[in-house]
Amino acid sequence: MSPAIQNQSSSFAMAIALLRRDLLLVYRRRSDSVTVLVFFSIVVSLFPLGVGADPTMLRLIGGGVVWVAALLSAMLSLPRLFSSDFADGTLEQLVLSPQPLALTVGIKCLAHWLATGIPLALMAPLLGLQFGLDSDALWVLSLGVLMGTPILSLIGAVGTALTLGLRGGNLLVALLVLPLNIPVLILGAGAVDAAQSGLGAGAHLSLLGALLIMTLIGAPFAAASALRISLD
Amino acid sequence: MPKGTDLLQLNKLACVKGERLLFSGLSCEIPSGSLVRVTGANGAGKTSLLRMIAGLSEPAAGEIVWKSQNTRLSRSEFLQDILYLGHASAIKDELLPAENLMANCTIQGEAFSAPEVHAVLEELGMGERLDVESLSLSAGQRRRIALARVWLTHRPLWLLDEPFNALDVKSVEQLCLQISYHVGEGGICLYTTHQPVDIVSNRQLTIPLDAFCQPAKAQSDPSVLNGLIL
Amino acid sequence: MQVNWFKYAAPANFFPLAGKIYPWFYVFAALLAVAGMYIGFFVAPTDFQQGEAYRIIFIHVPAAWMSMFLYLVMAFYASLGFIFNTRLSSMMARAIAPTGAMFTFLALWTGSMWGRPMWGAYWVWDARLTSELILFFLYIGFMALQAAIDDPRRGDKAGGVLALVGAINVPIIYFSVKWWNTLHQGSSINLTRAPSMASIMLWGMLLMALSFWMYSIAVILSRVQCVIAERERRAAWLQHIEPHTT
Amino acid sequence: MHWNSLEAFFAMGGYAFFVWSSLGVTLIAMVLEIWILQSQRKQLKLPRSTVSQDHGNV
Repeated sequence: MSPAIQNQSSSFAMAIALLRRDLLLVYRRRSDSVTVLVFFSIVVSLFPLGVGADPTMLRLIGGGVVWVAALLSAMLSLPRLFSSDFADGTLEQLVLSPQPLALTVGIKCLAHWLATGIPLALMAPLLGLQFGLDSDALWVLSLGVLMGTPILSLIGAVGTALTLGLRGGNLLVALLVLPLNIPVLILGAGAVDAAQSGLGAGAHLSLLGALLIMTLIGAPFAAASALRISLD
Repeated sequence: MPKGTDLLQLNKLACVKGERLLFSGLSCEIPSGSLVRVTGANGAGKTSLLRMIAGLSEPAAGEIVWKSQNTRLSRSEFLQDILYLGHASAIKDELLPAENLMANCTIQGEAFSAPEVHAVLEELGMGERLDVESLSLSAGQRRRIALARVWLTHRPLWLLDEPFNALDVKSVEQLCLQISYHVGEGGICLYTTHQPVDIVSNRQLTIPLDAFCQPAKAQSDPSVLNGLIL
Repeated sequence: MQVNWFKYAAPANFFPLAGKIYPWFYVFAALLAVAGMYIGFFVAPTDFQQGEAYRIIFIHVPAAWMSMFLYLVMAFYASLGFIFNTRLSSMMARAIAPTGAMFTFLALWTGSMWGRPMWGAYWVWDARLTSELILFFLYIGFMALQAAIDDPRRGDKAGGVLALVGAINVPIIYFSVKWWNTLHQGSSINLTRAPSMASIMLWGMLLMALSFWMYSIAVILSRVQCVIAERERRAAWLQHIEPHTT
Repeated sequence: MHWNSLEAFFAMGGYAFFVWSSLGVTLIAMVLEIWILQSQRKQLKLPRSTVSQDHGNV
């Protein structure tokens, strides 16, 4: 057996190495994740300043406000997905990795979700308290954000892959991706609303789950072909 | 080390960038053990050709055959046989040199143990810089981290895009020796460079891209223009 | 006489064909529009409930139909061009986008003009109007992406991916907005129960829809000629300045 | 003929502004689009008339 085969790292090892490197990078660039969370809390606390502090009204708009802020924060952190790799040439090596590109994109989105999605989901209930949401509404809010942010990362991956290297790219990504994230916003905010009005958020969260599965199946392939197009 | 039967065939390759027809009708056979230099003016498509062979960009026409299989069909097998180094050295600023190298190799499908990696880095004169984040390394040092894979890999086909950039004289020598060793063992190396280098090899080839780029012919024969660009 | 239709797939052959037939579609559009407007404004009776204001549906509904229809046709051409690498279909997608965006804008404008007399508000967060607004953003996104990419080949393929992803999302967006609308609004304002559809009104709307369709075909064929000519000019011009080094 | 007089037709049952503005905007949008297209064609020196296309092949 020629030595070339002996050093062959299995597909699993490739995936783990990529995930490990990305999480190591997230750890080394901790300040980026903190800025996303700070942005999230600033945007949320702007609303009471804007619309007034009447508690009943705040309770009504609480879920929607936190969700819109979560959407914008996820949008803010999208460039970290591919743009830094594109700039320093790592993305080319990623595309030349023997493992399927859709899997590579999926792992990048997983790393991005771990770095931004989970912190947003943990932070959301804290900010929900500012709006006087009761405990089960906060629970549904956090669960919704936890399930919604992977969808934002996956659709964001398609957006950033399409606009790699373009001038004014970040603004363009928001223009491309926000309309596609509207169902996530409606279902997420609707879940909190339903939990508050006692209807129970089961329907909304299960639909959000269905949307997550659908996006998990489709988006990596779309992002992979978008990457190939951009690097052509 | 690479087997003696590997053969790289380029059949009537054509490359279009935006609306410009860079080259067309590029055909040649590269048997194992050959050292191929791609020459041409700036913008003649040297980098495009290497990227096209690696599979990063799609040829406007023609095909690339490796071990008698079209590389676009047997993509993952082909990718396990090539080592592509582009202009950018794919180094993450926040990672240590060894971390960068280990991650890049494993992601490319070739895992190496830490001692092997450290040994190669020391050999390339990076010994005392191992615990420093790549951010504070010079361009030449970063280039050496990227090139360290050349000493580690067992892969037969190398595609090196201007590997000698930003390297000092000693590193250039080391790289030339390593390439001639690789080619001597039956490997194939396609490379581009702007500085004169002497790499010892018994089968030297050059691909002069300017010869395959005839704007007049493309212009007079609209079908070429139509088929490829419009 | 067996016509080889595929020869029209090449832009150079399609160019003269488009040039020959697009003026005729302007004529058809004008004739149908006259017939449709005549029925809509002179033959159709006054609606007992909304008075004369309902006549706006003879513009609003055909425009809304066209905006959605053109998006699907654009997505079809864009993904065709992306999958089979046929440049002419990507050029058609480029030509369709502006007309589709215009019809979406018209649907939104006439929708709000109709909303004001009927519900007292220029903008009503009705499910269909909101989905129309989102469709407008999708059109703008498609055109912005293609404008931002200089290399036409990459622009075509990127547009293909975006249009495909967008087309898959349009039903999802529509149903989530519809669900969102019934939850918040309740059924007090219900646009779905259109005014009692006397058959004469239906005819008016169908004629106007056909007229808009003819108009779209004419504009799109004319614009695709511009796209082909512009690309051909750049290609031909660029070849002349090849770097003659050796 | 549904309308008994010209004024009634233009008054459109009191909704003149809404009906005629939406009609007007539609007309303006279409004319504008055609005008932009024709200026593009002029700039690209494409034939405007319906006379047969003897445009030289590429």
